[in-house]
Amino acid sequence: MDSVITTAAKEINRDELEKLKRSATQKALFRRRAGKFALVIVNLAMSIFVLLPLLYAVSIAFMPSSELFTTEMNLIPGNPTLENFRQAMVKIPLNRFIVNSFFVAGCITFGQILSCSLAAFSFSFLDFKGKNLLFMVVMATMMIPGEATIISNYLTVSGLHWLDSYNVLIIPYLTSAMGIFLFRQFYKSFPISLYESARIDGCSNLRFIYSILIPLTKSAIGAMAVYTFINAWNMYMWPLLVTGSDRMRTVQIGIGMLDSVDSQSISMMIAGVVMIIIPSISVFIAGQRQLIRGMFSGAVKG
Amino acid sequence: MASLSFVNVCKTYKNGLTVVKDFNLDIKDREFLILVGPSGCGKSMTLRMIAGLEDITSGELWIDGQLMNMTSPQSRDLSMVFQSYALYPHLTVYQNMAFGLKVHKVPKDEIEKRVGRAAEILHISHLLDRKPSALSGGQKQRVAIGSVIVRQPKAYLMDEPLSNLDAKLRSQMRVELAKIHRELGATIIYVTHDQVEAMTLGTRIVVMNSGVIQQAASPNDIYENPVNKFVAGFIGSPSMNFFPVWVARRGEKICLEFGKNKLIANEICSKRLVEDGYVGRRVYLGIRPEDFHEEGPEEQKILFDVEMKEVLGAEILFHGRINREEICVRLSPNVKAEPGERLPVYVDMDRIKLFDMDTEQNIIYV
Amino acid sequence: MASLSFVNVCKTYKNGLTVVKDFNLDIKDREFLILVGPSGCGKSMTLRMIAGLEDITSGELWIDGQLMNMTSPQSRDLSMVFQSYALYPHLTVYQNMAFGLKVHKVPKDEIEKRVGRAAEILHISHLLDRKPSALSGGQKQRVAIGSVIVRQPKAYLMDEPLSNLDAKLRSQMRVELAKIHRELGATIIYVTHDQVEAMTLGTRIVVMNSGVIQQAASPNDIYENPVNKFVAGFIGSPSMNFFPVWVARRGEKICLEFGKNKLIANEICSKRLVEDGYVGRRVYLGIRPEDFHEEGPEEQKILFDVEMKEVLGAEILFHGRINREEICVRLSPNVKAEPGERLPVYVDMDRIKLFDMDTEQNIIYV
Amino acid sequence: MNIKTFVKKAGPYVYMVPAMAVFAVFLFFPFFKTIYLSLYKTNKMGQAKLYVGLLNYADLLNSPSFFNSLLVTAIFVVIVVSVSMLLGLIAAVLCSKTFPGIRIFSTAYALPMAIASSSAAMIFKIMLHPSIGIVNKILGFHINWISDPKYALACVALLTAWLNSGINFLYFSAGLSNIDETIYERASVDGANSIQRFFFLTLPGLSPIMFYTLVVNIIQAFQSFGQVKVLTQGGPGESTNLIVYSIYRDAFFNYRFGSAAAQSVLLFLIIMILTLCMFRLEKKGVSY
Amino acid sequence: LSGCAKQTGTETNSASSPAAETQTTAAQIAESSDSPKDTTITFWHSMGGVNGEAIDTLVKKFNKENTSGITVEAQYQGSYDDAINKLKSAQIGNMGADLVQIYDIGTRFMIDSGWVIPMQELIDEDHWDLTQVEPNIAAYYTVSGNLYSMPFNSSTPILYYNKDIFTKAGIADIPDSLPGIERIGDDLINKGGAGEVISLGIYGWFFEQFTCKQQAYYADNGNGREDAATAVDFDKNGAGVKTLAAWKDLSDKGYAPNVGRGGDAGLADFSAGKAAMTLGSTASLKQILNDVNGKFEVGTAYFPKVSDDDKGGVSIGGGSLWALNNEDPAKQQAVWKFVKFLVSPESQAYWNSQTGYFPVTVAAHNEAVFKDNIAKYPQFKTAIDQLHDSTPQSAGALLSVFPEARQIVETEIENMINNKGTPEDTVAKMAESINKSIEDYNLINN
Ligand SMILES: Nc1ncnc2c1ncn2[C@@H]1O[C@H](COP(=O)(O)OP(=O)(O)OP(=O)(O)O)[C@@H](O)[C@H]1O
Ligand SMILES: Nc1ncnc2c1ncn2[C@@H]1O[C@H](COP(=O)(O)OP(=O)(O)OP(=O)(O)O)[C@@H](O)[C@H]1O
Ligand SMILES: [Mg+2]
Ligand SMILES: [Mg+2]
Repeated sequence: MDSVITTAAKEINRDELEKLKRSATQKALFRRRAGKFALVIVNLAMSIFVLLPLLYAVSIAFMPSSELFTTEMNLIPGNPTLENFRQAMVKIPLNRFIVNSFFVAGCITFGQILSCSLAAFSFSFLDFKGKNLLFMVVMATMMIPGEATIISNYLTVSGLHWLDSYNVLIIPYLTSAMGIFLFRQFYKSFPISLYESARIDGCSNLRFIYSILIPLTKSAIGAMAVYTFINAWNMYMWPLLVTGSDRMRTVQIGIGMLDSVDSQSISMMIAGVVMIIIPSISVFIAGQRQLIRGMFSGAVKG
Repeated sequence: MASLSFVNVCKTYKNGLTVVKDFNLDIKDREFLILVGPSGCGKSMTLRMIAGLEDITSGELWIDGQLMNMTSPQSRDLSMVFQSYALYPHLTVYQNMAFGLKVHKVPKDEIEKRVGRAAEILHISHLLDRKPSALSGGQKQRVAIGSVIVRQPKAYLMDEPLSNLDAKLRSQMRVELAKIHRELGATIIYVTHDQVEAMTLGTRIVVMNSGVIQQAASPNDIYENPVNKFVAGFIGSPSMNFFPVWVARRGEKICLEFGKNKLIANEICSKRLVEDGYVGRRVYLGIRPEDFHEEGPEEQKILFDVEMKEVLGAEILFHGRINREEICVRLSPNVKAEPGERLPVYVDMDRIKLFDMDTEQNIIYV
Repeated sequence: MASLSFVNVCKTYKNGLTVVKDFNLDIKDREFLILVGPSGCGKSMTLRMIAGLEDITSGELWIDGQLMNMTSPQSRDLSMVFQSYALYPHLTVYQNMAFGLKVHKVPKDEIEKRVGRAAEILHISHLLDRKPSALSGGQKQRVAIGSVIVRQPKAYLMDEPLSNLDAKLRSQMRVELAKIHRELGATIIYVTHDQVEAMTLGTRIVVMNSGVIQQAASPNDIYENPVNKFVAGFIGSPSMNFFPVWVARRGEKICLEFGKNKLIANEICSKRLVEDGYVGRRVYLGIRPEDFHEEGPEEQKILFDVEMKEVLGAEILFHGRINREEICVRLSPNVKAEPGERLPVYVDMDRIKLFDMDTEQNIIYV
Repeated sequence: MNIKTFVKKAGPYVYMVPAMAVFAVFLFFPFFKTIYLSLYKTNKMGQAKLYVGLLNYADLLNSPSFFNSLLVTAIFVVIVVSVSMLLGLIAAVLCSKTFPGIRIFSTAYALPMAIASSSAAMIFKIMLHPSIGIVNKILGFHINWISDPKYALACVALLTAWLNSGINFLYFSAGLSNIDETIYERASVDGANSIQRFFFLTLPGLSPIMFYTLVVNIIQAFQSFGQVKVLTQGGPGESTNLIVYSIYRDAFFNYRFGSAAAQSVLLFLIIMILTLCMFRLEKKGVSY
Repeated sequence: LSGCAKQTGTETNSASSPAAETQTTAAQIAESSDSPKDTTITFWHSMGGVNGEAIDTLVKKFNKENTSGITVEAQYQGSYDDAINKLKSAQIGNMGADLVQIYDIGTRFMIDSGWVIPMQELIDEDHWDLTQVEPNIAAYYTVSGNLYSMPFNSSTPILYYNKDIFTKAGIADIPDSLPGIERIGDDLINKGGAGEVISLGIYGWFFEQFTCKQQAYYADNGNGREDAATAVDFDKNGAGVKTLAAWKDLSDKGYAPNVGRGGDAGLADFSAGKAAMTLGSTASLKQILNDVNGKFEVGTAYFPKVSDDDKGGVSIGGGSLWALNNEDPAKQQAVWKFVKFLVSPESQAYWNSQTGYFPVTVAAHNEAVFKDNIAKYPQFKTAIDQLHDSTPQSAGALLSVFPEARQIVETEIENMINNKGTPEDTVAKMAESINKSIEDYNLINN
């Protein structure tokens, strides 16, 4: 059973072989580590590049405004202060706004995921007449400029006596063409045999959606949920138009309230911006788990 | 359990490709029907049509006396092992197997019992907590089988369910499937490429080619009485040897002549050949490898040139040629011939088959 | 082409599961090595380690005299048929097969030629423009084979490449693979569950069980001289029958006794049994189904109760019991016994195997 | 038609009902109203007053300012889409393999999306300020980024690209997670190096989502507005007067709802045609 | 008079023989004393930040102190632009406010809208003494002798300068005209070490103020005050060209580089100590001081003239309070009470001290709060003086399309500064665009 190699290996002495082996392994390990390290470095550079505006905003938020207005380098606040945050908190009922925003954005996110996944399911797994036409119609809704519909929508909701309520903030956004489109694209690469298998197992379409499709397209849903949530969180025009009282207002209007026409305190506004980013970041971090690799590996053969 | 009936079923793809043609078949309750045929002939497609995964282009599919063409898969109450397994990647083995039961609202302890039993049968009890991605190919396949046999549907559809199992496990599974069939009185429609499975498991075998049913009959019938050259060549491994031969009358006897070899047909054959007017024409002679013997009467002897020898333990396969026709002969291990030798073998004339040159139909099919 | 060498290779999963244990094997250049073993024993894992897809936990893998543990898959110049096919879903059959060549910058017309040839061999020329999703299971598998055989790598790794093909195609493919092996002088490492493939294709068979090599030897050797009970039972289909028997001295003869049956051991056996001190102890007696005959001397006769009969065309398998031990006997179709009968059969005593009760090692292994 | 067939036929539509209902009330209905308005001159309250037929359209098509808007928008869209998709793709690929700190980095890449466009514009306004802005300070330039017609559009576009890169990163990451690992394995055994794997497998594997991202990015870029409002108000001159901003101005400042409606309709048509073209391309270019 | 004014006239007429009037008032008072907790009025404003806080305090105070059971709900409605847009939609959709704060340039729109009760009516009804209000401020909102809305937050632009730079450059006289600025430009840069002479944001308001300073009309029909304007006037009376020529001169010489659009665009350079001067609203004073934070001494001066011999003053900007006609007399009374409260000397003094807007009532000057504030921010004195030196004749223009006009002016000035045309061309283009808008507007809305 001796092969060339082992005989050769036996000829050189075992120690030498060990050494050889160790050095080869080490070299390879080193190469691997270096690769990882390089990856981290590249990532670090890239993320700093991407984050620069944000980091700078955070830094401004901690600056007394006199430090901002200078022609000298001012990357990092010389005398960091929490005053801006305190001011912002005092000026607007931020807590209430955050609660409102959370509720509204949460409902919208949930509703969109639901309605979009249903519609996209129909578009990608079922066959029916006029599918393409209907899909084009859905796509078309994406292209309608929001500015063109806002006034009519205002009239509609005021006709329904929904003004200044959660309804009006939530219901018009319960679906989105973008979501339908996104899910449809994801379902395209979904192994169809899983659908078939579930159907034969006696699974209804709805059940398939919630027990197979949704768990398996977590990453898409994660992306979509984060996006929807943050979009809802960032709505400005519509809530401004349809709500009147602080009871219903959302955080972006809060930011607007920090902005005063004639005496802008930029650092305070930025402090406000930074403060309301924090909840959205937390949502993102919570949703990030979903972005795992290799969902379908090993599911089917071929 | 259920009976099924196909009436003129066709399946055509959008691009005009017809995959299943004019399929007519009655499957009785409790039948264990085996579908065989060359790769790509439409076996899986047929199962998928039964399951409702593919629309039937034309024709009717009846299950238990009800027209099913338009019924959705989940209302058909069937259960299917996919050729590609189709496990749910996010569920554990246990959950995968329990899924169909859960959907049917089977009580929890019942689920546990059934899954436990199935896992035992399939030797996968130790894997119940794993995700499919941490399984070997054969293990995945067993999970796929498991999630089907836990259920008691109207009919089981199985698409090459044992293809990735080792011989030993496979024969155990064969036994288990036979048991399930017997005990549950289940209707099973089963696609396989394995001759042994086809011959031992089925109450009936359907041989397909290019979407067309060639023959549907009991295993023994199919083997002994293939309806045409295709079936004869397809069933049996190694497959039947075919030679074009002249049918000649030599005195009282009817002879089958090819090259220098002359075989004298037996009575039944002779009668048929004469009656059907084949004398003086060419037909295909089919001889299975095992119908050659080391000894026998001179008039059944043919000589062939051994080119290759495969020792299979219990027997030896000799590959070689007779007048340029390739031939495979199965003999007992006692025969000591080597490649290059010319070996005399004796044909069991009672077991030869003859096929029409043009229609390829079996001439002495009874 | 290449030679490979495993030195104490182990593969342990994060969860502590050891899948391959202390694997030592030299694979010579141009060898056609067959890996067999029960489902889940680590065959695919071994291939994946060779390919570089799995890290080797400990031990060394040498290819052509170079330590490969840390080399990335793409620098190993191998080529692999995956058990799960792993076709590129977005490429056509042609592009799938051409992929490996394209990344190796083979000129276009050369690619065309090679793919064309491979497609012809595999009978998939008419499918070249399809996407994998429009193929049947066997067609997919053939594409997977095709994309491997178009290349000329250091070694071919094939993981159950023929499992989804029909018998006829499979035997054609066997021939083609043998040809490729011969013509290209290729090193092939081949996982299969098919006994015929294992016996006919390989220059050497490696039998694995639970990640451990049981025996590595030529097909004939493995069949005739299994190193232990596991190998004996695993190779051969239907598998070997085992009975625990008493080794007793009856006068000059050494007898193997079980129940009322007494078999007289032949000379070699007797000598070994006596020498190794087995007399008066229990051993396992192993008899392959084909080593029973319908006729023979009285002292080789045993009686068994037929419970089931499988007609396989060229032979009949009888399943039954001898003293509660299950037994399978393969006899010629002439035997006309029916389930329920008690049938006398005669054991070919020169071909029996004996295994130690504790170690399960073959006692008369030479 | 019996019940079964009916259920089978109707089923697919049922799944659309929730989505379609919302669309009908809050998008189609108002949009038809917009089309109606575009045929009128409107009073200061935005009510149709004087039927003018296609005059609003004719006016637009004769107005250099409108064509300027189109041109500016086109340039803007090209910059935004290409830069933001590239950023997102690079980030997603960088984060496709696990390594220490991946969570932190992927959070970082997605973060820009957490900021509302107007807030982001505020931040950029400070950063790009010629004398107190950090950009000039770091680079040592004295460029008047947002008041110089040479740079203003690029600045707004890059800001938008930055904002959008976050969600693109998420989309691409999600897309990557949907590619079956085994085909990478096979490719690596076939000898493909990581660059080849990227081009031969990753890109095609991403193509459905890439297509989605492209379409959505283009549509969104066409509709971005908050940043212009805060950062440049369409200036300097009209160099950043994107169509949507122009619509906003006409509708909400200039008491010309009719014209705004006509612009909306035209914008809709432009995007529609573009999207149709892209869907044509999808048939060819997108795998699966 | 405009049709709209007539319309409001008729509206009041229907209920205004004096007897009937007193009756209604009596009835209202009776009503409110019967059920004093009844009235809730909604007040929409656009005051964010510090200003919003001050409004909230005032509202809270009013709600606590008033005895007639009035509750005011103050609601922030976004920026001025947002608020007026919202008002438009709300009026169509019938969800209204009772009192809204609207910016100066929305005045014509509000008068024409027909939604409002002129403040004058409420004043007359209550026999309130209008002279309490600073006349130069009231003048802006007075059309044909009627005060349409109650001024509330008013400001004027002033010149801010960096005393340190001026001292260093040895300049004692603060320039009072654009040419004056030009003359000292080199000194400020070379001796004073200024990075730029004046950071001059491109802001339509400044353009209007320069026109005022020249005692020229911005629009025809008496600056849009006798009747709705039909065209701009600054092109014909030469004021526009003069302004822009001077502006361009500054810019060409590099004294006034382009710092961007909007009222606050110039402030950053100044606060950073780079620019020696800037133009800004009086209301920015506090923030500027805050931002400068003692880095240098901030001085204030009158808004510069365009040429040395101009005699005009400045007009005011900011916002005023409009009472909306919701056909509910009780609410009207409540609104009026609230408005009265807001312009009371006490409130105004507080307002001024918190925000830097002018106290609109003269009497506020006597409040201790006001005096303290002036003492703390002596720079504010300049603003008050400038306002007093101005005349009601400089009240400024009313234009229905003012928001658009400002945009056009800014865009064209920007173009000019970026060397895309002479002042003459620029003015011509401005006039053309604005006239077209006016024409369109008048066509549809009258
Ligand atoms: N990710 C994993 N974690 C833990 N165990 C694993 C994982 N992947 C595979 N295994 C186990 O490793 C063992 C060997 O797997 P391998 O795929 O090599 O089997 P195999 O011999 O190819 O079997 P088959 O014939 O069924 O394909 C199996 O028992 C399997 O359950
Ligand atoms: N989407 C498709 N479009 C066109 N032809 C298709 C499509 N899907 C399958 N086919 C063809 O239909 C035929 C029947 O496929 P089917 O899967 O039924 O074969 P099969 O008998 O199961 O073969 P195998 O034994 O290889 O699994 C095949 O020739 C296949 O190429
Ligand atoms: Mg198939
Ligand atoms: Mg395997």
